[in-house]
Amino acid sequence: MVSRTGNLNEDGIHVDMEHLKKGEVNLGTSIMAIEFEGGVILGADSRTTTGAYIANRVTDKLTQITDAVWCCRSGSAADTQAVADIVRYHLNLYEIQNGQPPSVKVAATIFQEICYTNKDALTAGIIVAGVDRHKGGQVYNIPLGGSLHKSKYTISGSGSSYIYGFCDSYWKDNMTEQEGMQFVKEALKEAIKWDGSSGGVIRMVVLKKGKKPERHLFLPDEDYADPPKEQTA
Amino acid sequence: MSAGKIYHIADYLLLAQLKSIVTAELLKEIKNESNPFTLNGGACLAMAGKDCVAIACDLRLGQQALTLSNNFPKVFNYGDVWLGLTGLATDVQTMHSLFRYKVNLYRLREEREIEPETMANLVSSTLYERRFGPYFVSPVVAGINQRTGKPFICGFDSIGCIDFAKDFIVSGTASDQLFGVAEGLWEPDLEPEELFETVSQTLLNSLDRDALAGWGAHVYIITKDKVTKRLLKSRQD
Amino acid sequence: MGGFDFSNHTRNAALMSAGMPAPKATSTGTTIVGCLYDGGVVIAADTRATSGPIVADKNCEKLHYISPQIWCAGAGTAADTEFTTAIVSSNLELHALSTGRKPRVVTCMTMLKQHLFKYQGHIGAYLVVAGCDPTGSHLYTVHAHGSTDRLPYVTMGSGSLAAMSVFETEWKKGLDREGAVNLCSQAILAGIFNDLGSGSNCDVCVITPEKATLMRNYITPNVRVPKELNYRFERGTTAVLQEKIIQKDELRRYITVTEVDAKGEATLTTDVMQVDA
Amino acid sequence: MCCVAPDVVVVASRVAGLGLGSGSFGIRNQARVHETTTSPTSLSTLLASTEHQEPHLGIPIKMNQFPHGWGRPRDDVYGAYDSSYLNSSEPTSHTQRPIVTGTSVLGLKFNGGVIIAADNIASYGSLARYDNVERLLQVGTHTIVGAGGDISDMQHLHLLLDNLLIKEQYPADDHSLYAPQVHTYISRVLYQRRNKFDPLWNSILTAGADPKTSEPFLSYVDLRGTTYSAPALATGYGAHLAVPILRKHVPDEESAASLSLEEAQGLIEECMKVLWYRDARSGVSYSWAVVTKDGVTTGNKKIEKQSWKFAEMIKGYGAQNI
Amino acid sequence: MASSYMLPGAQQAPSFHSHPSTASQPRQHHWSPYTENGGVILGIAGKDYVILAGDTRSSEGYSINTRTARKIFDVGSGLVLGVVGMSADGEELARRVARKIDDYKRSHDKHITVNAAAVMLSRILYAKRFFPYYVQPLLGGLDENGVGAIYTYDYVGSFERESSRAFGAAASLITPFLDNQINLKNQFEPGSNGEVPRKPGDMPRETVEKIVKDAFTSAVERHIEVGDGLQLVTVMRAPPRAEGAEPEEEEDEREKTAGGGVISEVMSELKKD
Repeated sequence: MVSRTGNLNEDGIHVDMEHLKKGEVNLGTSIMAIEFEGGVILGADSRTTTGAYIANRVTDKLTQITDAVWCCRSGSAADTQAVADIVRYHLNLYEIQNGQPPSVKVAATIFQEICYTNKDALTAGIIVAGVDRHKGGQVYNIPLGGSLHKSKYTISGSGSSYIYGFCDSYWKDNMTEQEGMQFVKEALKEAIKWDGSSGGVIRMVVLKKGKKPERHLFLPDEDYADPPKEQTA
Repeated sequence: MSAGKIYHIADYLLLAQLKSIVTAELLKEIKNESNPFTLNGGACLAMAGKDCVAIACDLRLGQQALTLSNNFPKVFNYGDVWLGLTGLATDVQTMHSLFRYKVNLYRLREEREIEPETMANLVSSTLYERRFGPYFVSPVVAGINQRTGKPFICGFDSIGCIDFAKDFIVSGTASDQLFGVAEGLWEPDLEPEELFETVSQTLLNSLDRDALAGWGAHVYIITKDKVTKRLLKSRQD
Repeated sequence: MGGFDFSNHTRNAALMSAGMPAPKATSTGTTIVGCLYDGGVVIAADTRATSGPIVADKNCEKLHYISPQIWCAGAGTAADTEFTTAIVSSNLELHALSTGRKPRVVTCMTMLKQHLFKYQGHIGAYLVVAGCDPTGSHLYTVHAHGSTDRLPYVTMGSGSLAAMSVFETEWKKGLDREGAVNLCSQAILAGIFNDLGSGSNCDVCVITPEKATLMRNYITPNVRVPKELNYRFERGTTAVLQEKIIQKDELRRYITVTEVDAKGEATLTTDVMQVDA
Repeated sequence: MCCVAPDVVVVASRVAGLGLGSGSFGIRNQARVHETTTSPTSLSTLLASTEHQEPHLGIPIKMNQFPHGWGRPRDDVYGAYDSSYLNSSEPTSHTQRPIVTGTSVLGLKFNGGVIIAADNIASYGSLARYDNVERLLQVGTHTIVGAGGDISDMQHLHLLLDNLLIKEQYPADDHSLYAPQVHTYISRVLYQRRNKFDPLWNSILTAGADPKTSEPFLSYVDLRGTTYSAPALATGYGAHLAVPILRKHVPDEESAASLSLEEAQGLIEECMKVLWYRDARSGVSYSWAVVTKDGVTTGNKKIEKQSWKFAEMIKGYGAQNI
Repeated sequence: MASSYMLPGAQQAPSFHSHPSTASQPRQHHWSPYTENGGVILGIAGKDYVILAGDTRSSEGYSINTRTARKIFDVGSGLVLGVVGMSADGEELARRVARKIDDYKRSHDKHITVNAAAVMLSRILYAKRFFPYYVQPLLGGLDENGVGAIYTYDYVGSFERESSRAFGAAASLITPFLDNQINLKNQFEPGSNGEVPRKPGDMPRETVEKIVKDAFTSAVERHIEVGDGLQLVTVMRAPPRAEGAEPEEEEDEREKTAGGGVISEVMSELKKD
């Protein structure tokens, strides 16, 4: 029997994200997260599809796990929600038992543990990003098989195939918050433009050490322009 | 492609494709034959009238097209409640035993007869318990609530979804036919004798258009204080 | 939760591998919708239940009670929506009793999604969950595989596209109760008239922090026209071979009375009324 | 074709050689054998060897003598019999699948004309590959043909329509083709291609207006040749997402006859917006065309007055509030 | 029906077992030349009339294509053809039959009789034995004696003359109802103790039309592919001229159809859910 997680598209390159369980809701998705000089930025589109029908056009694919660790979800909506809920439960317990919040790496490792041990049952591609007191902002990616990869920035989901070149060309270490948001937005705009399974609004979360998470929303009818300052909060 | 023309290579390829369609169709046919819902055949019908209900069934037991028996009733009685069971004959009998057991336990525990509404929920939860390994039956419940005197009929799919109806309930291999005729003939507030004619005509005419059901029929006309059971004259083919 | 009995499973799996088709369950081809408004939430449903192309039930109830202030609209396999909501309703009641608080919509939704995720989509319940609790009015959808969405207006079922077309053209922020009820019922009507899986009447349920109001058959646009002819038969039209009349008290004798004879052998008198023996 | 045909020939001639095939079959394929043996395929060797065996049927050297394998080369000599050409579960055929595709086309009748619209996206799977594709084609003076489905098949059909138009050009006697004729032509083409198991993978709306009576015309035809008409039509996802809106406003011909052009344009704009919201293969810019008795007016438009602001109140999928 | 040829491609027609709007199967394009467009037609032959009726819904899967698709066609020479199944094949068949009937008239200078047309239709169907029209046809008209005739066919041309018949999606719902109400099947004379069957007499056309309407409203209630409108087509002899009235024009004998049938059509509404 062929494992579901091993299915490739007809092009033999991309993982066939549409090969899900029958009737399953799919986060076709373009998601990414980057490190910048003061923390991390997570970004995602907002499209959820069943086939070519958009079941939810304003989905929130950015999910809070602990105060300072968030994740971006791609793949099966049911699987990623279940995984996120389970990890959130474990990390809350961790915080209570250890008296301090888990590091980003611990969070990412719990995600990996669950994704790896259940790889035959799950269709989940997850990016974990957050800040902790030890290492500041960190970004981890857990693709379909359940491996764990740390990097300065990472992109995932069906739309990400179209922006590898863009991100590689325009990536700079230690960007400012403004530069970082611009980078994420331009990359996601490009992914949304080309990928039919990605679309809708662009959501972003900025995590900075010792600060509350900040949310940003960019709308397609305004060509994802920055909103006037007071509405950003 | 007209007759007499010599087949062209392209036609040959076309024929190969058509063959695939016909083969797939044959496979479907084979699958149909092993459908447990149509293996033994049979039909059941319940109708509500004015202060009365009717429940009726055919008497055939078959093995696909072969008729094994013309005395296989599918309506069973548990006190004030009647239960019609169509589908796989082994499951019909198993379910009948099971419900006899359950209703008897109910009677011992509660020291009263089971009401049709209660029976409906009992049947429903019994079926849903086996959601992932169902009995291949489509039950029908009919009766008069002895407390309120109101007629009650309902039907179920094989995993226990209840269909509460005010007019009629059908089940079995002739269900399409029964739906059509009952929808045409049923009228509200039929008296017991009128209800008997309507339910019998509905059943008989539907059975005649179903090769898997027929060979006689039982009809029960149930009022609050009396039950009339009749054996109908019907085609034996 | 969900104490299923799998004892027939092996038998049925064997039959299935011999080419038997899966049993056809009643499905609610269905249009269900929900919409938040300022001061509450509305859900609505059509009332057609189908079995293949046949209408099994013309006026079924697809709005399910969960708790006094939480209701649920169900699409998909009818038995699954019925029992899943019943199980969660029961557990939520117990939860409310043990915590001494009013049940929350998010709790209900979480119970549903965890139950459904556990069964990996095999329980075919597609639900719209709506209700009011101390934290406000809420509206969620739950898919059979266990994913949830949180939105101001939602549609599900085979008529969801038709219904969504109504929301996407007419929904606006800040609806009042009347506007929301109207919008939901219009969305259901779009499903009823454009989707073959949906039909008959429109049920609506309005939930406010004070109370829930179920408006069964709020709109009935599909009443059957009177028949052209009267189809009552004259008495004696049907040929009867045998007849037996039994009075009720006499009847009870016929049920599973086991008589034990002098030799101690039990004989089942009968559980079938023999008229033709 | 050239790699499939010899296979068929080999088998047919073998059957014929054993006297199991019909006369006509055998003769015809004998003739074909000569054609193919001249071609340098490896099959000619196989062909030669089997034919030489035929006079010595009693000697089981290279032919299989078991009843089920009569006339077939023995597996141990020639390897397993390649029956792939007979494969019944997956027929090899002309039948392709759509590759570069366009999504919905909408059409709506109004008083004195028809409006039709289609977006400009051509997708390659889920990739929005081209955003400048024109899927509405003007045919003659009073007809617009809008196509969804495979773009290459659409372009082929455009070629056929161009040729038809040239062939039917008789300016002297005031003869020209109008929408009903164009629709019938397209439906005949699509039905014939379906009969050849080689469909044009499209669903097509033909819209037009009669230059004399200004009677509007709107009809649908798809890859199986299925045709139908209604005052409001759509292909693809439009049939699910746009038709309910259009039907509500225009349930029948009478209500279409009392609809103004402005109202019709407004409805089409609304429908294109819903498709943009809900069809993952749709685009934000679209082409429209209006046909009245005065001829065709066309234009391009971007979807306006979108509603996305409410996205800011949606956080998480359950209990999350940040 | 003499034989039962299985419906080719039906397994690939839109199925109701899946949940259409939420299913995201792996992308596969299994091409089937066949599809099913739903609907139901029926035909009833009377002493001097024929009634063919059909609903006007055309559907595919769970979608309504149009609410105004006719299924009964006037094929000329006072004959009507009802087609149900795949509408593209049905309309093609109706066109071919009409064309052939016209050819017959032109080459023989007389109208074809309904039984000759019936044989012709059988041949048309059988000629496509290996790629059949996915259509169940009903041919109706008045025979040479002016008596109503309905010819019914299977997919590949096996045919017989019957007095009443329903075809299509809801045929199994309507057929037994017609058996009971038109042919009085299973009905006995009251008081005869089930010994004397009721004889189907000459039912007035008006009564039959009412039964037909009730058959359709019943089918609409219980079958999702039936609805929208009712097309009721009647073939009957031209109404006799009033006593003593002179014919307005000289009747051309050649224009009179073989059975003297004149076709009329009435459209009415059905439920649209």
